[in-house]
Amino acid sequence: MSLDTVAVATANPDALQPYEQLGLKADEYASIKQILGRRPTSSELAMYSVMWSEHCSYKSSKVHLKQFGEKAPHSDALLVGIGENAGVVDIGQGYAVTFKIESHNHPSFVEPYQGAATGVGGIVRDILTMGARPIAIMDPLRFGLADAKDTRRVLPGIVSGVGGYGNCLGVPNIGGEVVFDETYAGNPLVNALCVGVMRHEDIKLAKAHGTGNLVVLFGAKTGGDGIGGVSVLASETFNDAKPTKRPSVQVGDPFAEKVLIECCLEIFKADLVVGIQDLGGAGLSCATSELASAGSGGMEIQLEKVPLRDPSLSPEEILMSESQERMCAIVEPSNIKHFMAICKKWDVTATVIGEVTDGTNLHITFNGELIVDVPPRTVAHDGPIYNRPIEKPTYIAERQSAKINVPLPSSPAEIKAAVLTLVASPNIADKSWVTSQYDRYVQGNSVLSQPEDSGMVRIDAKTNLGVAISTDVNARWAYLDPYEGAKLALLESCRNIATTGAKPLAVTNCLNFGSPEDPGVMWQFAEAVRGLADICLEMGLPVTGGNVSFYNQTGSVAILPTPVIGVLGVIQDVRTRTKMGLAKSGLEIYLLGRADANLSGSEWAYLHNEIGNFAPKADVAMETRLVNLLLEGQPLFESAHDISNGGLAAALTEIVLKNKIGAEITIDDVGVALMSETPGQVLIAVDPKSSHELIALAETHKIECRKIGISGGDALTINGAAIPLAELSQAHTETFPKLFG
Amino acid sequence: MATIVVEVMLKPEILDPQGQAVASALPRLGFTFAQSVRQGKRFEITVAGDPTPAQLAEVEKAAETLLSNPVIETFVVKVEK
Amino acid sequence: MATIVVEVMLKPEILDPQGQAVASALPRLGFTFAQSVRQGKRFEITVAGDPTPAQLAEVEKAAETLLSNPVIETFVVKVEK
Amino acid sequence: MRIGVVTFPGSLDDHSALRAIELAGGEPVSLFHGSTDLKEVQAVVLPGGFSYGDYLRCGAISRFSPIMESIIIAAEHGFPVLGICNGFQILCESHLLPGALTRNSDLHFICDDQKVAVENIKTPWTAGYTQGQEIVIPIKNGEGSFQCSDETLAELEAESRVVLRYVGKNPNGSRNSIAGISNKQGNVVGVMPHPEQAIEELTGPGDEGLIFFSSILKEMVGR
Ligand SMILES: Nc1ncnc2c1ncn2[C@@H]1O[C@H](COP(=O)(O)OP(=O)(O)O)[C@@H](O)[C@H]1O
Ligand SMILES: [Mg+2]
Repeated sequence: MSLDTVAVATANPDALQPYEQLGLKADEYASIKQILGRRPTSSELAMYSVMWSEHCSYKSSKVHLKQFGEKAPHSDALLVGIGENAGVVDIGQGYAVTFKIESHNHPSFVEPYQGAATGVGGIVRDILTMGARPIAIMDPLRFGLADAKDTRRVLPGIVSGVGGYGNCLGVPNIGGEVVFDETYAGNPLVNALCVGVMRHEDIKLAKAHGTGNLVVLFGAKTGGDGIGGVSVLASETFNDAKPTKRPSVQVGDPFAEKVLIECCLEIFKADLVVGIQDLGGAGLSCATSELASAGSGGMEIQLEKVPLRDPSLSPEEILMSESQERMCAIVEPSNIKHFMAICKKWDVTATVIGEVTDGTNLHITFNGELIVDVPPRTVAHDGPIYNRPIEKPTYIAERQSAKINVPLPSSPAEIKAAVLTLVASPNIADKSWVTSQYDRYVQGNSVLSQPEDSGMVRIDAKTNLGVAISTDVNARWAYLDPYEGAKLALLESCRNIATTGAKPLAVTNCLNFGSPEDPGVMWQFAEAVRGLADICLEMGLPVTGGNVSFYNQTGSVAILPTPVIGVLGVIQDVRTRTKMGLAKSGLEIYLLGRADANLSGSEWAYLHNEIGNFAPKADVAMETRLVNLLLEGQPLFESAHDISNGGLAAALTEIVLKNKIGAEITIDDVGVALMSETPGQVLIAVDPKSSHELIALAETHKIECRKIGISGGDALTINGAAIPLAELSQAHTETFPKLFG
Repeated sequence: MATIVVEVMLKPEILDPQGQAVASALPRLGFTFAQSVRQGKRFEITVAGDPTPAQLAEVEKAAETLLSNPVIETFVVKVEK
Repeated sequence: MATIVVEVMLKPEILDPQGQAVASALPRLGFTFAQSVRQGKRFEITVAGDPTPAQLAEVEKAAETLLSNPVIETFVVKVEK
Repeated sequence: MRIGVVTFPGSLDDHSALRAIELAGGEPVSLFHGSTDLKEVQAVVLPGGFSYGDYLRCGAISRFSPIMESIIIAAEHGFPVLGICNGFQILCESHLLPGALTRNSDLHFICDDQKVAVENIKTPWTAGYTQGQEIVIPIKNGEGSFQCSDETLAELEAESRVVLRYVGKNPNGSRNSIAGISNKQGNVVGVMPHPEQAIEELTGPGDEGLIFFSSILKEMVGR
């Protein structure tokens, strides 16, 4: 078999190459030629094509994402910012926390179980790569309509994939979202967030420094996973047209990842790596070019040393393989023996595949022949940048002139019927059919998990320092107004964090959108990014990293713009956290904030086939005061619960059902109060003795605060409409088992 | 009464962590015969009387839609006794 | 190179929720052929050359100690060319 | 009082078990599957997790690890062993306990706060409970359905070797709602629910699981 070496490429400058099949545009191909001063070898072409893809190069989003840097608020907490595998923040006491959210949307549609599983595996490796022990997972999910046939295939598969991988890994799942909307049919969203913790001094970076240092590939063997497109090279370049069989789906091996985690942590503890990078999208191409370009540039790789699961792989395919559960480390020669011994202890395959050189280029040889000779920066960072056309879609004006007409309950009979309908709807219904498939207890530090407002884990069992995380977005608001929608998502996340008693510290995000080639979608994207950057600056929160997922659309119909925002908060003493469930009878229930009559984007409107006209406007000043009130008032609260999806009606249902303690509620303008989802509302329960303190505090912070009821009894009674808890519970809990078995 | 057997295996190119776990456990227990191990599923379906061609066609269809995941698996249908 | 197959099934008296789930899913999909379904495992072990009687005895031993749990399962060893 | 916790490749709840021993006042000792050395511990816990990925059958591969050779011999001579979840599965695979743990009847992994009754307080691991005491501790497993032959079941019941039994709805199809059993002598106990995840109010459904660990410490003082 003839290799397309650098020498061959130089000798045959005009050989035809299938760059279009690999997704490269003619001008992109031309600029590769210009960079190299010759045509690329097929291996080089493979590397550039995948590293310059939307997924790896962020070519459509980069011009927008740079606002996160330009508008970045000053933050003393930020230890590692955007650009590394995950951002790192200082949470005090010498601890650093790293967290990030990523998407695995399309693979999860093709094969729900494995797609979701490998999505979890990928984000966990990103966190591990920073030197951290993964301590929590969250999984914001979006699906097509709950009763659609394909949702019955996709949802159970995705849920058991998230659980199957995470449970086996021993990382607790402490939160997430399950949302249904018809636009996600064919485009389910699987976003996965992971949090990790380490000591400051243990932070690791993806850098290849030090001439003579060794490049070690360790973890699973390399198979033909995820190289579908690249197989074309094998058949085009070599004339034996028979394409080999390559897997269409990547299969995760959580056990391999679990031992890889333990192995890495032991290696980190012994301080044996100079730099480290996980192998994710674009596999070795990405890892070697990123490591080299972040270092001094020179690296030499002997590709034939890569341990293979499938011996028929061509060099191009080895470079591209996205086999899971692999890592690449830079190790000083004096440490290699120790490194290998730890790998052996954990039965992890490890192989020296090359070394760092004092050159400027990444050289890859295959059985002694030079097949790649590139400046690594040109592969990893100098990809094309597009300023794609942007145009405000016409639906915006249409929506804004739409009249919406949603009936609101007012009589006791109407109230009861409306509440029971709402809380049984798939978006509001109890999600324990999903969450009971996830281990929330493992590691023994889960202080809060679903269905609380945020997940919370203890970091230090002696000092009780902890972190809280919440992910949110109301994509219907983002649809009506992506700028406000992104802002509101961040504010909701912050409110969730503060409701449980933690102080918001840093932000990650996963921007799920349709095709960037659609100017309307690009407008949604640009607006959402602008909104997020603005709100982060206003709230003084740094964006530490994130992920962009484009092309979530079927034909010309894009998903609702879905900028999932994750906020991380810190709590000095997790024992003081506030839970959502009413803790006992006789507590006074207060409502902070006030609902207005705008039902746009609410679940109640959605149930009446309305989406509305204008999203609410983000009120940063008010939300900041509210967060401060929540943090200051925490010692007073017996329980607290943020009001979001499903409004007060859903929030009341959740707080009474948690501990099966009812409540008697009286509220004016009851229909709006129950069903509107106006941001900035929180339910608080306090002991009657503390009520004047709460009222005084609310006055200080200029937050409206009304007593709306008292806890107790075995019904939720709203303005005389008594709903027995048993009936409420049945409506709330039977939806998922009925739908999904 | 007869038994129709459906054997479902992962496609050869698909990673099989279960088979791998067995393959690496065997030598630890002193068994050296295996070059590789793949693990799959076996369904034994009891049907009344001798299976008719129409029934077998149905089983094929069930194997393709329910018993196996055609994205990652292959299957074989056999009649026993 | 030959393939030795080990088929492992739950003993008939042991509850088989997976087989049951298949049995009750089939009629929902319009398949009416099954009286009952049991689900088991199938191991395909690749060995170098034709398996010797000694090798087969080894496989029997591995099947008994590792590949199956005699408390709840039975197994059969077969050679496939 | 030195109590060991074995880490197999894929063990997950080993750190929680070590912490439970410490909270109960014992000296936790970490043991590694690859060595036969029991490091002079006086009792041992096989923790929860997915050892070897649970790929073949839960516990089937771990059962053959070097540390299990030592534990099997010791257990036959009265050495106290507690297997939790995956540890219970390993004990069944090792034939230190009868029966087997199979797929949950609804085929799902289940993580839930589970009420169980302590029905045998003669074991060194449960001596601190009162007979019939109902406690809430987490279950979290995919294969927790206890199955055995009719004879074994009759024997377990007749000899009062059912240590824990699910209260209320049987979560997984276990025979007679069995959640935990002991061997004849009572020194080897296997339970599917996780007492080590219920050792403090803050992070568990309660702290009623801690008594497993305080029990063994108290029992060992007597020896
Ligand atoms: N929406 C976003 N917001 C902030 N940072 C982002 C966003 N999307 C991507 N990034 C950052 O850009 C960098 C892209 O690097 P890359 O290694 O390609 O990420 P990934 O590991 O997701 O493939 C990462 O640091 C990532 O956190
Ligand atoms: Mg990465």
